[in-house]
Amino acid sequence: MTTMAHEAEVLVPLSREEAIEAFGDGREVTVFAGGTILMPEIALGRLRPRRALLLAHAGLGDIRRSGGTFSIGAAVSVARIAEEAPEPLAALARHVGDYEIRGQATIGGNLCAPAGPSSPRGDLQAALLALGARVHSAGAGGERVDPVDDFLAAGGEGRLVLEVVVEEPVRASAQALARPHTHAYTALAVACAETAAGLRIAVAGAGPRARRCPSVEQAVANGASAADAAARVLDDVELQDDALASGWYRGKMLPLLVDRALASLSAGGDR
Amino acid sequence: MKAVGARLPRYDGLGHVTGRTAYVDDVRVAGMLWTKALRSPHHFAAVRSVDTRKAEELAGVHAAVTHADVPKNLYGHLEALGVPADEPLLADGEVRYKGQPIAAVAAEDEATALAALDLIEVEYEEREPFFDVRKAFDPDAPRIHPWGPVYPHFGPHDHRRIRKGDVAAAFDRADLVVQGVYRPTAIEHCPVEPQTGLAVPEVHGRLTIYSCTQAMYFSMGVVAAHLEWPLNKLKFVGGTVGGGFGGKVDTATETICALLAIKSQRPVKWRWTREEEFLASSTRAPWHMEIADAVTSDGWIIGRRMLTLHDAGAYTRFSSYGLTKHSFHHTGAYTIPNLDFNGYVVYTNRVPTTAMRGFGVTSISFATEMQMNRIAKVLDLDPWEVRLKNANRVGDTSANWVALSDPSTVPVVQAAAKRVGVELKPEFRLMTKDRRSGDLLPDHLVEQLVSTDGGES
Amino acid sequence: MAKHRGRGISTIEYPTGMNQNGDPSQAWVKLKPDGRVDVFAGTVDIGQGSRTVHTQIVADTLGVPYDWVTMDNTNTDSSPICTGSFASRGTFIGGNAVRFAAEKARERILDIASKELEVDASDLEIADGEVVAKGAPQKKIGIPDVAAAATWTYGELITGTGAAFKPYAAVDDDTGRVEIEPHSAISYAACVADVEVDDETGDVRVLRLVQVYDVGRAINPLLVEGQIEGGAMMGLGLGVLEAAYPYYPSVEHRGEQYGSYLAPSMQDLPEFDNVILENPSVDGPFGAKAIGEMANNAQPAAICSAIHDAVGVWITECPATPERVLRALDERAEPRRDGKRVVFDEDSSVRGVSSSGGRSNGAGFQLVDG
Amino acid sequence: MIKAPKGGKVVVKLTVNGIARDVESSPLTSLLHILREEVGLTSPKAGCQQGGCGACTVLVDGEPRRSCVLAVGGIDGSAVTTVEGLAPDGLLSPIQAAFYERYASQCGFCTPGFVVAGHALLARNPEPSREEILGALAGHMCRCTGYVKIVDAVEAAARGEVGEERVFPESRPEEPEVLVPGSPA
Repeated sequence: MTTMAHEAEVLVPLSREEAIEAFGDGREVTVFAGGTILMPEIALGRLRPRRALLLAHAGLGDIRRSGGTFSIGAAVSVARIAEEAPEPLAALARHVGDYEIRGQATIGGNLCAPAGPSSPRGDLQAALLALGARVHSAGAGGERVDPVDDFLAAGGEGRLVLEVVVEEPVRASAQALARPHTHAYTALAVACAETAAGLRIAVAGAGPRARRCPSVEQAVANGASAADAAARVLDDVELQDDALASGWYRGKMLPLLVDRALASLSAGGDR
Repeated sequence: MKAVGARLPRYDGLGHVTGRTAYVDDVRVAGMLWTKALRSPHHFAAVRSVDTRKAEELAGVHAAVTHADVPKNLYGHLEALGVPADEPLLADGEVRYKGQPIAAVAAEDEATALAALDLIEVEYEEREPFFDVRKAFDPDAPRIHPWGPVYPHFGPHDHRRIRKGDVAAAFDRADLVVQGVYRPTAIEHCPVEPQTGLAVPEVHGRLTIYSCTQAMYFSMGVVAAHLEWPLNKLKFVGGTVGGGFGGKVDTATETICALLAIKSQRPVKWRWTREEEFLASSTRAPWHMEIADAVTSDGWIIGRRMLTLHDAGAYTRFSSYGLTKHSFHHTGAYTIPNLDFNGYVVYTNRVPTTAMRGFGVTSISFATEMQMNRIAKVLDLDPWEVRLKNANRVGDTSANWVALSDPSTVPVVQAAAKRVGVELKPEFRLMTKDRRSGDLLPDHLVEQLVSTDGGES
Repeated sequence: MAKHRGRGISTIEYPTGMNQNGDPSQAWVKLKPDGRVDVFAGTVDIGQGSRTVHTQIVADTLGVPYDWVTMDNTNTDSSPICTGSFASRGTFIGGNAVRFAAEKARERILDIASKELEVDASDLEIADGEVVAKGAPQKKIGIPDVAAAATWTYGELITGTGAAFKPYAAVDDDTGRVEIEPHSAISYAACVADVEVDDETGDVRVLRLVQVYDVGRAINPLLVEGQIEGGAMMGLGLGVLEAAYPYYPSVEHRGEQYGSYLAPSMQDLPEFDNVILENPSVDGPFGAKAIGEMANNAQPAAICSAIHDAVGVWITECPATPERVLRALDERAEPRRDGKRVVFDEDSSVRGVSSSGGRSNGAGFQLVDG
Repeated sequence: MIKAPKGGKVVVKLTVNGIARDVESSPLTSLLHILREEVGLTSPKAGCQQGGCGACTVLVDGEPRRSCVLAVGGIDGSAVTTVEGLAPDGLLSPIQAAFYERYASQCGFCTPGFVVAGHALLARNPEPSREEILGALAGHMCRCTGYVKIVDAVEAAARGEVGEERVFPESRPEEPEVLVPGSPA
């Protein structure tokens, strides 16, 4: 039996509660936030959802701040992240796509983005890992809060992201490898954040998924120089070839970016 | 007021900035169907069977076509110039590149057409593909084209050749031989308007074809050939195109739209997706060029040996034309009297390459100019002076013995030097493009002049 | 670890019209009863501006204001053959077709005017929409009145057809020799590229392009600049950004969207300095040659030579991606010197890659060092 | 909650170039498709339908958006402006005039997207720096012009350096044909 895009059952919840109810256990539900990743798949006939959930009007578009704590709704645009979120999240947000795409793409979509067919996706994931973000989600078993590390490891299957909570770090820095071209993607992104929990470093774009860099964090903790610590990053990631850069080139650039990020951090970090 | 020489705005500029300019995709015809094509998922495979019956039964599908529906399926862009046909409109028995069209359907909307593709049953038998032109003659290279590893129809030869002067003597005489390899790669044409065609059945059995072709009569000829129709049964409507750069010299959508329109008796549109543009549309050819130049220590290039491998992709299209053009210009903007050029059109299992801005010459401009700068470096000479010294002059002959009537190599080089504040030595600053004489007519350049100038010089 | 500046130059030539000729363009021109002009030609406007250029050529050939002329290139029923908008032939060959057609129509205008003014046609000239007797400016008639007279007095249509064509130039397959010019004209250009190379990332930024083009005659300098700038950005893409096969000859990891196929964007924009030289052709319309295609030929070599000037490595496989530059900086390959031979890039040659040295059982490539 | 049953449609309220419309559609249909195929506005182009080229850019509540990746169900109640709605009939907006006068458009296919995005840029930032212009328009693909004259045009429009082409001159009888140049129809 062949289904077609326009045969999908589409739900447009008008509140957080309706969104949770409509998502249910998430089985056979495709969630549309900004649409920048999924809409092309529909146009190409590769995605033919049975049930689609449009989050645009679900009231998940707010950033609430209390003290150093930011609660960022899943449907908040990357553009607003670039303006209002703490570093290194804001810095990496500024590298996403282009003006229009940043206005449409959402933090929830970026968090749940699968690896692209020819280039990395989810460049904000590095910043969220570095910040030790907590992900509020709904799905089978009700609402839940997971460390972003666990959420990414599980791949977000069967979960509806409601909001992402981050603490403003003491210091933070970010580095990204981007070659200017139309609709540019970030080939490689590094994020460092020093929070109450200590220093966390993460990389996006090196392999299929964003990764924490425990070896680098350990080396820094052990007082290694920025350069020596940065060199350890290659123990933490699997390097891949894609249309933007080879694994070889990523391997050359990654220690450099980590080194620069650490240097900028010790110089006070991004503001 | 004179129009010629005036900085007049575009004739169609107001249409562009108001969004009123109508491209093919903007034409509205009642009852129009949408087309999608089933493309090969393999680089190289035998196609054992194609069955479109289930697709044709899907609600909303009005027609499907395969090679069996094409009166003249095998076509060659250059048949008129004596180049035999080698490319099927729709794959017949084998697919030679990933993305090659095998069947096409016309349906009420794009989603239905896409769904119908899933219902087309094709049996493939994968074969080992071939990609590196340099290995074309290796004993273990897979045979991928019935004509062999290279295009065999340059008269009696399997390569385009240029022979001029006495190259062996030049290489003996040379103080140095500078040799290099140059490999500009394939790029996409990337016009913002994708390939789009719309075929509308008219009364009296005519077809109106709205086309984004760069060449209406050329494409009309292609469609007429496939359909085996006289030209008066076709009307091409176009002339306004959203960028081409050579890629829209291919007649990519028109014939298949025509076949589907004839079969369904409905207007049929085919608008390629950007993914099809990137993965299945023709590209600029990748080139492999090896140059050995016989040079004198004072900077004359007295002889050139060259090997060019043109990566044609899976079918010939315009490749033999492009390579011949390449050979005619393989000395660039300079006069090199002794030449031995051998160029091959090599088949690989990639998307067929086609014309693109600078066709055949973009490659040689890169190779020749890199080679010039290397020669200057190796000889420790000024790259401006090496260029001016070897520059084409009035009365010089080109690689294929055409007397150059008014070459501007000298003036453009002088103007560029002046613009960036480079002080040329007087003899180079005052040099003209005029006929050679004195120091600028050394022995090795006499013969190439004499033989076309009846001894004047 | 630093950024290095470098400069590279290149000089190119490019032919007008299909190689070996044999590519006709035809047109016809007619006057409406009020003297306004309709032009029918099949030349496709792909953005290069042929509609504008052809309109300018017809206006000046007839001697009427530009905005009296309407250009119809919309279909094959009303337009005669044009081989197409490729091979940089639109202005020269397509332009000659409309020019020849306008010249014929001009003769008919003069014939009618000569009857109306009772002045020999050879003593008449046309300017700004009026036919004027040479040396007797008071003796004149507007082209609208000429067209009206043709229509209502003489019952004639003022029209003209034009066909531009150069016969096919056969080539000797043994020597490549041709007996007649295999092109309509040749244009020339020189390019100077200034680049900045980051020896840490291998990233190349093109800072400035100074370019000189001999286009014969710039029918519309604005459109010529458009070709120079647009072509240069395509050449920049060819030089440092674009690859349909990022791991050529492998077919893996092709970009399927603008996000992963690196076409130049506004942010790649260098500083431009365009110089147009006018060295008129003998038989092009108003001395025009061509510009379209050649505009992306000069930059890749100028840029790659500038990279050598900056960091001392030859990038001979385009595009000069950061990876290629870094690898080259790692290897610092020197040419092999063998007697008087200086051999670069051996590893990428046929001999260096093919298991058979490019030859097997008799057949094979004729190598340059063989 | 708005529900569209399997294969069903909902009514989406849009104000397109100032005219209120009820669009009946699956909420998943792209705004681009609605504008081109339902509303009949063809200036937004299907250049890539991947959100990557900018040719489909329109204003949604004043902000430039890629209509090809915008599900219409998500913009219920919004005001949509295409290049047709940037200026009163017969007039050109400054950015349109600048693009025309400065030859910022060759094949013209990308032009409506550039014009709409440039218009929005000047609306939110009347005196953008060159860097701000590049930043705002970098996601728009033009393969013809090399962008030089596009940047010049945006700068000229910002400086108000645009001439009388802001009004279609009535003195030119051929002008109506210029409005639909080379229209295949």
